[in-house]
Amino acid sequence: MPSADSPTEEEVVVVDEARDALLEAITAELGDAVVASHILPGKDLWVRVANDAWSDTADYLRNRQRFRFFSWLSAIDWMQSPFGRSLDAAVDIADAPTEDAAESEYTGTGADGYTGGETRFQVISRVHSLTTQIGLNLKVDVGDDLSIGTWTKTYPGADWHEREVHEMFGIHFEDHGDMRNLYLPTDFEGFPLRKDFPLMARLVKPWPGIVDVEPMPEVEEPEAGEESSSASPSGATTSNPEDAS
Amino acid sequence: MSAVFAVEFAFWQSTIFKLLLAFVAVLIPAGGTVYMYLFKMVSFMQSRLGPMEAGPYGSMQLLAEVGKWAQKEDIVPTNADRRVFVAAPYVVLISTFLLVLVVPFGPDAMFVNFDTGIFFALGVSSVSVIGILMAGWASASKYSLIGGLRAAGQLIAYELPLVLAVVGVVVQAGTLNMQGIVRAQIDGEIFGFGGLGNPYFFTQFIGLFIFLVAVQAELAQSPFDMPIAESELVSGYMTEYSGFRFLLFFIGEFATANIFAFLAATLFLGGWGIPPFIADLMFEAGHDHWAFNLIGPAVMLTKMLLITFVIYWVRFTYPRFREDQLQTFAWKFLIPLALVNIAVTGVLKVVF
Amino acid sequence: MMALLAQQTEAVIETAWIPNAFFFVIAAVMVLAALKMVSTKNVVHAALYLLIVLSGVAAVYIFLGAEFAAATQILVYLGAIMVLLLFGVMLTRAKLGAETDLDHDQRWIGALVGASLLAVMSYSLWDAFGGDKLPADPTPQDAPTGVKNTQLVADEIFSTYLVSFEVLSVLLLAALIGAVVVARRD
Amino acid sequence: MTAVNDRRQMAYIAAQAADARVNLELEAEGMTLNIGPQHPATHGTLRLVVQLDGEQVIHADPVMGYMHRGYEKLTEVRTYPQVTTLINRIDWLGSFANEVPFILAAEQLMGIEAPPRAQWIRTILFELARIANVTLFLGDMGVQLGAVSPVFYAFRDREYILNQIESATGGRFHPNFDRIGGIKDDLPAGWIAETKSALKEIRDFCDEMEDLIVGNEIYEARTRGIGIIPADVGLSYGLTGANIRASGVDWDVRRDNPVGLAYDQVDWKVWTHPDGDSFARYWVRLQETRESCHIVEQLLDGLPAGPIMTKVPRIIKVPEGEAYIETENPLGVMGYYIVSQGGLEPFRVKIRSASFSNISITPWLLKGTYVPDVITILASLYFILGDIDR
Repeated sequence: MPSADSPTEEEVVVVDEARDALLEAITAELGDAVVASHILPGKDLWVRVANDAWSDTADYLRNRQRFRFFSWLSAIDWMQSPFGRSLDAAVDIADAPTEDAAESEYTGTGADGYTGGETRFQVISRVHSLTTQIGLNLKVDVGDDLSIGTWTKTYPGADWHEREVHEMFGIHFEDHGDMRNLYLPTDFEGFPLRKDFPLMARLVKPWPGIVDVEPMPEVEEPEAGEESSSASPSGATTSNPEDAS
Repeated sequence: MSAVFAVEFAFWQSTIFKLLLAFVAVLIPAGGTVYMYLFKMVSFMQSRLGPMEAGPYGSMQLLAEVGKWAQKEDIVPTNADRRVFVAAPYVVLISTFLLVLVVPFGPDAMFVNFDTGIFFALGVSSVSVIGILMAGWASASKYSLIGGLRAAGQLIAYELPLVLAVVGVVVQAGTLNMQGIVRAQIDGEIFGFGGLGNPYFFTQFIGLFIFLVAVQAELAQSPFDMPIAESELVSGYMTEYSGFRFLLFFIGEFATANIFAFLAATLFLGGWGIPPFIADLMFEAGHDHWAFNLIGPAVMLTKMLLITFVIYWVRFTYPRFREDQLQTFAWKFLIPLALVNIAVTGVLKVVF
Repeated sequence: MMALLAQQTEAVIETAWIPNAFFFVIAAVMVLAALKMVSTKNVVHAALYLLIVLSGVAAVYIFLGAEFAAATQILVYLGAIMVLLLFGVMLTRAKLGAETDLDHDQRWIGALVGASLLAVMSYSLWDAFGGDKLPADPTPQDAPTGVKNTQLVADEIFSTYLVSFEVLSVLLLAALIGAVVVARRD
Repeated sequence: MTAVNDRRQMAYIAAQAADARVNLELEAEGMTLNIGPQHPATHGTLRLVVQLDGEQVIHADPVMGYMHRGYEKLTEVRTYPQVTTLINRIDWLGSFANEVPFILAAEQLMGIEAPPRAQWIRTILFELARIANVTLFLGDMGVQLGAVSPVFYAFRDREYILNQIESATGGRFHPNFDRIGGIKDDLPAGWIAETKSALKEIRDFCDEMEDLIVGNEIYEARTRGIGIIPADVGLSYGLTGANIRASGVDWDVRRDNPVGLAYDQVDWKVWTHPDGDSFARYWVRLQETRESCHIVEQLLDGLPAGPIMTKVPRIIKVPEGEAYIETENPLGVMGYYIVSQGGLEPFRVKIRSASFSNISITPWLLKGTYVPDVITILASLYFILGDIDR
């Protein structure tokens, strides 16, 4: 496990001066907020920051270090899958550990990737500097309250990425303001990319497309797009009798 | 018509006869141009074969398509205003059939000889807007509504250049009568030479250009197909129509293109007439010979095919304008140009 | 109908009952459409009924041999005014189906006004043309030979009624400018 | 980008926003239009909920997920070689390009490198995938603007490239040809000459499109000044590829970070355009297609001999570690972040797909535009649904 603040211990032969300098600058600015870091010389740079400094880090990187390009933001669930190797192994669904149980069980696996981590969930993001052509992977631990600051104030493009993380991992981004589901149906239960979410979705919950499991909805669910100007309810009721005749 | 056969028909006989002929005059050219241009010419332009299976070179494809449409389920959307929805395609068709009434196909081969034939034609051409608005509103679909409104805005804007383009011809011919306009072109002279007559193509080429552009907009064809706008509004006011009703719209669209081409041929290409020196060689009476009631339709068909070729050529070549660009084009370019054209025509008419 | 007109201009008097029959059919349709227009609960339907009435008027013009007036009727009323009306009604998001607030208490006053108008007009028309018969040939008797109906209209407009014609033009122009001024935002 | 340009764009955007605001104040009542999920302009099943005032867009909200296939989850239960089959389907028009960054990331974790010949062939196929993908865009843009013919030419000429991809890999759309440590097979005999003649057709096609579309007045009127993306905004939304190069950003992963591919071996140019509007995006893609032909021709000429596979174990186990590799895919930058815990399967794969970020700018970009421009902008951003929903 690479350890904090002293990446030079890890270096074998190659010294990556640009990334070293960058890391020094970041450490100087953020101070204790930089929990750990890791350099693959000539390839990549990882920095783990403290949870409460997450939003400030983005602000600093964009506005002071010219990391103008926001690449992506996602999360990792470090828990080992309770379902064995292929996830769809013959585990009785009724016996499958519930979410809360799994969460409390997590004690760290000892294999938390570069820069380590203390919690089950880590949010990871990547920004890129066009002036130096250096990409920077940022990690942050997400505590038990599963909440973290948003990046949307700094990088508007983080909006959708954070929404995706929210629906896939259940991590809440404070001050994001619009944490609707991006991909999944609004009433979807569970967080698919968590390791304890079995890859048997169609067995556990009926697939919404199966007609004979679920009755067809009688009234369309009210959505933003449903407000119709020309098709009013009164219009529907008056034209129905004509259709029947 | 009856003069051809030297037999006097009773009123009801000639009415039925004319009714049948109106169907022929609308449907046969429509089918022909759809096959020739919409199927084959466009396929050639887009480096593909087009229909090949139904009949030799796919010539029966249109019949197959009509059969397909005719047997499709007749869908009326639940929220639609049923009666208006059903009536809309017929209103569009009525406009088409009223248009063909005043087109002269020969010295006597004409449905009605109105004094103010071209005025009548321009008047009834605007009726189709009402059908389109009805279709757009009654479909209870937002795409249809936007399409209908776009169509109305566009058709109102392009009515004006259409009329103004015709005014030049009317000034030159000195009559609103379609037959009179054809006669004026046949009897006309270019600098004292009457061998070719005087098709207004030579003097009113600006008018012809404006007329064709306005026709393109009236027909909602590319580059003015915003009301239909496949990639934006799916099919605009036609979105919710299927089966037979769609077929009616389809006929309305392509038949109207042909009839506008007939009108353009009459106004600018000498109508059913051929160059007078040829006519004089053929018959002693020239264009007054009764045989022109039979030659005339063929001549008109040829000229119509020429003009529809241009219409379809443009249709499948250009991208479409935006709505505001279309209005700008109409009001800032076409209408001033048409006004200048009228002024110049008037001055020249007085001078010569 | 068009064919009928051609027939009529050939002055075949024996078949004069045909235009009469057609006239009554058209008149009946027009009256029915007019009644439906004021009683329907849908704005667009009202506009469409009005459309039927106006096209009926155009048809009647054709029966009277005034094809220029008929074409003008179609071009102006159907092609322009009604399209604008429908355009406006649809832009303001006319609802499909019936609307309840189209009805109000003043309809009896309206009916009264309509009825009195009908009475006044019927009386004055009856008083002026009571016993007259329509001529079989619609071209006025005192017109010079070879001059058609349309030409007569044109001659009248630009000679006898020139001043009123010009006044009307100025009025329309003023209305146009007024509309532009009202519609402009800035 | 020059300062003058910057100011002009900002002024335009400010005017757009002000317009939208004015109308919002005047008419609170608007119309909500659902563009999609089944709509010709959305290349699949993207749904765009737009609030309209007349034809002006007050608010646009893309809704996706109609094609979400959960690849990030599925990769966790598949071995590394199995994953390439899946990720072929992300951007289905340029399939081969999807495999490359994943394979490169896995190779980086394993500490191996493909032999030069494999790298060159990878690059060739990568560029052919780009050509096959972008030619369709070049024609399709015409269709979105109402000119139906160009797309038929695109389909016709794309066929030449697809045939070459097929004869080399056996698959027209989903080659699944890339392997950890190299590629599956060597090129067939005579392939190089055939490919060169196919590239000629593509060059002709590009000239044709320049004639038909770029040179068309209506096309210019419809695209110039429409959907302007300032470079800074584009970057913070994560726009990549031709979309950001059309805003004047001189950044191409192929040139700036050519990991494991042979781009640094040949002479080529990165095209940019200062305007940042829809026209610029089309123009840049057109030039890039030509440049791709240029790259492939050079690569074909200088193709080195040698093995096409390096030594890899029969059963591929990737050592513990994390790697992120991105490449310049036809739609933009595509990257795979692989977390391995030493097993047969990746522990976590984050797929950074280009279209997802490219489309995330639409709510900002569409505000204040008109419905026809919505279509122009969507078409010029060029997205593929599989690349958004993954």
